[in-house]
Amino acid sequence: MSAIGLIQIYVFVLAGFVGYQVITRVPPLLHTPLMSATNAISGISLVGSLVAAGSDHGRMSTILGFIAVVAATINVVGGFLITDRMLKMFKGAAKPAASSQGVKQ
Amino acid sequence: MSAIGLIQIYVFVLAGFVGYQVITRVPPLLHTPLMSATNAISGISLVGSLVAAGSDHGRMSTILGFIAVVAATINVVGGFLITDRMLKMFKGAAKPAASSQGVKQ
Amino acid sequence: MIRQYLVEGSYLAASVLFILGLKSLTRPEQARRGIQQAMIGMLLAVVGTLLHQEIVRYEWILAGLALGTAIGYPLGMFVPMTAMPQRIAISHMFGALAATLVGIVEFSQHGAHLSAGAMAAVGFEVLFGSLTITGSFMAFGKLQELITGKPITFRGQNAVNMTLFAVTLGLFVYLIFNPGATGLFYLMIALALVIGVTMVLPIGGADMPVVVSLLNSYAGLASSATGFAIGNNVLIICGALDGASGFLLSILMSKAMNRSFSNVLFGAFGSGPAAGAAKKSAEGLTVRSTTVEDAAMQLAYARSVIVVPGYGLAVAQAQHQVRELAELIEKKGGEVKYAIHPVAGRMPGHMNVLLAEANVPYDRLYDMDEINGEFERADVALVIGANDVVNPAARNDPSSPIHGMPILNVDQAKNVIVMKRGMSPGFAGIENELFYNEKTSMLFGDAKSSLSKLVTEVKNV
Amino acid sequence: MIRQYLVEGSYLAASVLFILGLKSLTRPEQARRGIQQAMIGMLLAVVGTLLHQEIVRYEWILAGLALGTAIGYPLGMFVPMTAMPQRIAISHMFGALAATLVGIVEFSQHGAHLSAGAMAAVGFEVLFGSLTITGSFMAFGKLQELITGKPITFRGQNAVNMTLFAVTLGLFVYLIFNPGATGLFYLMIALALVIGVTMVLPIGGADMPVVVSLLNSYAGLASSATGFAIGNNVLIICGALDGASGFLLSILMSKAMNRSFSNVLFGAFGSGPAAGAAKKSAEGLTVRSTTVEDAAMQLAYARSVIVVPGYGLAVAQAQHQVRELAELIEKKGGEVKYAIHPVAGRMPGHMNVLLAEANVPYDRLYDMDEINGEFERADVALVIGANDVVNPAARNDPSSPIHGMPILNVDQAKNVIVMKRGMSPGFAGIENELFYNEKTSMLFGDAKSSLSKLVTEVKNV
Ligand SMILES: NC(=O)c1ccc[n+]([C@@H]2O[C@H](COP(=O)([O-])OP(=O)(O)OC[C@H]3O[C@@H](n4cnc5c(N)ncnc54)[C@H](OP(=O)(O)O)[C@@H]3O)[C@@H](O)[C@H]2O)c1
Ligand SMILES: NC(=O)c1ccc[n+]([C@@H]2O[C@H](COP(=O)([O-])OP(=O)(O)OC[C@H]3O[C@@H](n4cnc5c(N)ncnc54)[C@H](OP(=O)(O)O)[C@@H]3O)[C@@H](O)[C@H]2O)c1
Repeated sequence: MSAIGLIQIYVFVLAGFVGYQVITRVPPLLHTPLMSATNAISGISLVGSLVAAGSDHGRMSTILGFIAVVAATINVVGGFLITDRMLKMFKGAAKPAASSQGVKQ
Repeated sequence: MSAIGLIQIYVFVLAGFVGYQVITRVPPLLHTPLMSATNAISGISLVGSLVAAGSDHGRMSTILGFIAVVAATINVVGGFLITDRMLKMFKGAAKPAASSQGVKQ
Repeated sequence: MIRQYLVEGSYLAASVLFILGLKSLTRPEQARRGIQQAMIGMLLAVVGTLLHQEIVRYEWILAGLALGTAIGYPLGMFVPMTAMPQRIAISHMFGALAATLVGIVEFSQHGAHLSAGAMAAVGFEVLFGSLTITGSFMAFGKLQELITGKPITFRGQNAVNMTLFAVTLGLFVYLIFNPGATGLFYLMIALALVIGVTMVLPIGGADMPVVVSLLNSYAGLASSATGFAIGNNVLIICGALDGASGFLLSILMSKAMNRSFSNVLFGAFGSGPAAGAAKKSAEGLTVRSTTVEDAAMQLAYARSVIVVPGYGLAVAQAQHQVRELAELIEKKGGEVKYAIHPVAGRMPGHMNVLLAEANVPYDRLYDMDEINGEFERADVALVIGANDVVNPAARNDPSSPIHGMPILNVDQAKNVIVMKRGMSPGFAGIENELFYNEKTSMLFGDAKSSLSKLVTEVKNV
Repeated sequence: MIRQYLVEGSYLAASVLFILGLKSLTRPEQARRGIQQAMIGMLLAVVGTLLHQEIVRYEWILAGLALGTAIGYPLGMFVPMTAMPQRIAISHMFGALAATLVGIVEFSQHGAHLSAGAMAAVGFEVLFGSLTITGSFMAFGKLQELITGKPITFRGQNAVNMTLFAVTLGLFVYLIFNPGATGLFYLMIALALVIGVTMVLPIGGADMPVVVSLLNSYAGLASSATGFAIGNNVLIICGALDGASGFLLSILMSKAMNRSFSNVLFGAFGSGPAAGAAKKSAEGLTVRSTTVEDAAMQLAYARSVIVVPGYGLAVAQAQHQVRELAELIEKKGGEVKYAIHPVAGRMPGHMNVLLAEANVPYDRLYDMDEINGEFERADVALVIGANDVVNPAARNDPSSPIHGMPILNVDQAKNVIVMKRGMSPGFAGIENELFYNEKTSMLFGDAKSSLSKLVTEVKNV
């Protein structure tokens, strides 16, 4: 393993720490959006797929790359859209008016 | 900047995130030990100093390296000792017996 | 040179934006903006990649992006919230598919010239990728009820699985030192695909959420391995984030269900065995059923109501009716809170999204620990399609399969109204004493229609 | 090859252990074990380094380690807790010195052959390193009162500082593109050393803790730069951790003092200007002083006492007497809690270590937010050497320099006893209305002797 390979291990370990710390602090309220958000972010494999589909390494590479691009794009587009759709629904005390009004009756 | 230089930036950024998240969760109770602990850990520059003092790059390198080793070792030894000394002092409800005894009187 | 800086710069920026995006999920008010930042990060990374010098032809890329968008858009916009578990399962399949294919391309290009480290990365990538592909598809099938939700077991299953696993692992190790063995590489992929299937077969449909989360972390590890293989840090980072998320959520679910991982994965639970014990505590006890009119009276005059939603609410899609009822009660001067058990429903946060969809403000939703002390002061606990999460057997009956699982203290409320269709058990397949409690009245029927009737009645009180 | 793996493996392990060590500080029960793990990490890293292939001679290394240990041991074991601020300041000097020297060695070895990136790293390292060396030493001097604690200002100071700063920055940029200019490199170091001095000169001794924390983060950045320069990840990681810690603590202090960074760094506060306003609110008010006997009676019969320690407790070293008194009160049936203001004393956590040293269990120590609601129920608030942190002017007087700083609500207690030597103001140099409050009685004298007398008296009650 090269020097670069070694440093990549650091990147992985540190990212693992960051992930652990961030995820443990996400409240249960947002666990479903969390799942779909990590899903969308995992679509980053698009980056590898694009190179495979666009470089000139023979027909098989291109076709496999194409399928990979499709699969990854589905995750990116679908994942972000659904996460945003969900988060849009979460509202804080949007209608205190309505309920306090109720109490007054 | 080489490929390695680039990856090092990732290491720095990720470590910064980890640091931020860890430190913000240290309770005020332990802020003084935190200061001395980071101090001890900063003694890791020992690692660079040792190479400078021990490699054969001329008298000046050796002497500067030697001074660096001394300085870094002071931080490592002093820092860890004082942190441990402090943490040893922090005790939870060590004497509930004494106080509840008092209440009974 | 400049070009390389731009590419790498875009990756670094994307990594930071992704982390900040996930971090924003720790605070509901900021979550949406954070995720939008993550989207920008993704855009940056994609644009950056298109500058990559190896990319010479764009037609396949554009076709792929277009097709992916065409499929992804409806998956994002029109899938109902109730179908989220299967939606998420299938998306892990897509993620793993992309990782595996990139691994195959990498292998087919460099093949025998891969260093041991690079081969280990590629091997890891296709191994985890392949088993996640089929595993996720199976999970999807079970959740979507294309395949029976019952655990499928056969004699010698364990022996077969272990053998498969050992052979695959052997191939993996062999390939690290002999990366030229192309045939074995594809054999390894084929076996990993089979393992994905056999791994999920014996697990009951109801345990799928845990499996899906676990597969999420596998997909993450496959991504990270891709990053190692093609030397891309943003992939390593996203993979690690993904892996951590999947792993932590599956642990959380297992814990809240008071079960160990191995019990979930090998227990074939939620089906046969437990069902045998189902009727055991029901003997000699009677259920008191109530009418919509009576229940409406109770609710209309209650000062404090705690709503306990469960999986049945999602099945009935009755979230809007719940909110309507709650608003009516509040109009009459009562106070309504929602008690959310960590594993109510079929995925983490299930009840939260459901109620959010119906515009219930999230500060009315209380986690179990926050609200458990308040039941004793509540006039009515209104249990809507929840079962296991309010089963006192978890506290009282050491022989119960859910013993030790923390539950909502519904039985401490002054009155309990339970809405469900019949007496069938919930996910764990066990009888629930609560239904026989003298404080409890059962309002039988589909939650949606019962709630609609309740709304009409309460209006008239 | 194997050797390189061992070296790198030890660094990776050390990094992980360091992070886990700091993480353990989030929970007091685990803290000690975590720090011991970090020690093991350090040992691993050192042993790993000694395997490095460039190292050929060990005599200087051993001598350095021995001398460093000989100096570090007493600094770790015998420095009293009250001297912690200066102790920490001086250790930043050592850290920065090591980083700077490593940078000089790196430069002297490769000099003109350094790439722009490497030169930037080395330059950054010596720049931040040098100004931290002298800056920390100045801070140490002020805290140890070797230098006057008063801000030292002179006409044109700002112009001089800005010029120095601009020249140094210019040299840094020039060197990146012309790494062969050895003379300029050393000139840059010299200027940075001067900047360290002039930066700290105009800051009052009492503001030193903020400066020390800021220098901590500079030292961290210098370490990280060293890591970039010599290609060592563990240095990068530790530097980033250190930098984050110093930065966050200095922000925390500034916030708790309700002041901005720039106000601390350029405000020359805590001295002249404020002192002018000192006597302003004292006119026409009288102080009620009390005797040890009366105070002892009050304390002996109090059901609930809140002790508010401040900097004066550290000066008097009276922590053991406080604990003794508290135990006596508890014996008599009273309840004793300690209220810890975030910036009581002269460094973050100062009061906590002090009381821990006297064996006060940490669950008796309450943060400001936890205890502020309890003062109104307290029979006696016993203020020992605290001043600014209980000054109601922070709430009431918009013209006060500390206006807006959150304070402990001592004035809401039924009775207040204040122990201090005279009427001199605290750190902020301002008058304190609390002392003139009709509920307040002053017990003048050194805290240690007053407390000893109180202990004797309370015993006799
Ligand atoms: N949330 C997660 O992450 C997760 C993951 C894996 C497993 N689980 C498990 O899932 C379970 C969740 O508990 P739960 O209390 O929410 O649900 P549950 O125990 O599965 O019970 C759901 C109840 O809803 C009723 N129901 C179904 N459709 C209905 C309808 N249309 N109208 C009214 N009632 C209806 C059913 O009774 P009838 O058929 O008689 O109506 C059933 O008893 C736990 O055991 C948990 O361990 C959760
Ligand atoms: N903690 C931090 O991190 C930090 C950092 C920077 C600045 N600060 C600042 O430091 C201040 C801390 O406030 P504080 O209330 O703890 O202390 P303070 O406001 O500095 O007051 C200390 C008081 O203790 C008295 N004292 C001194 N020696 C004594 C002795 N031997 N026996 C009895 N009393 C004695 C002094 O009055 P006499 O001389 O009349 O006895 C003085 O009024 C705040 O203004 C804060 O902003 C804190």
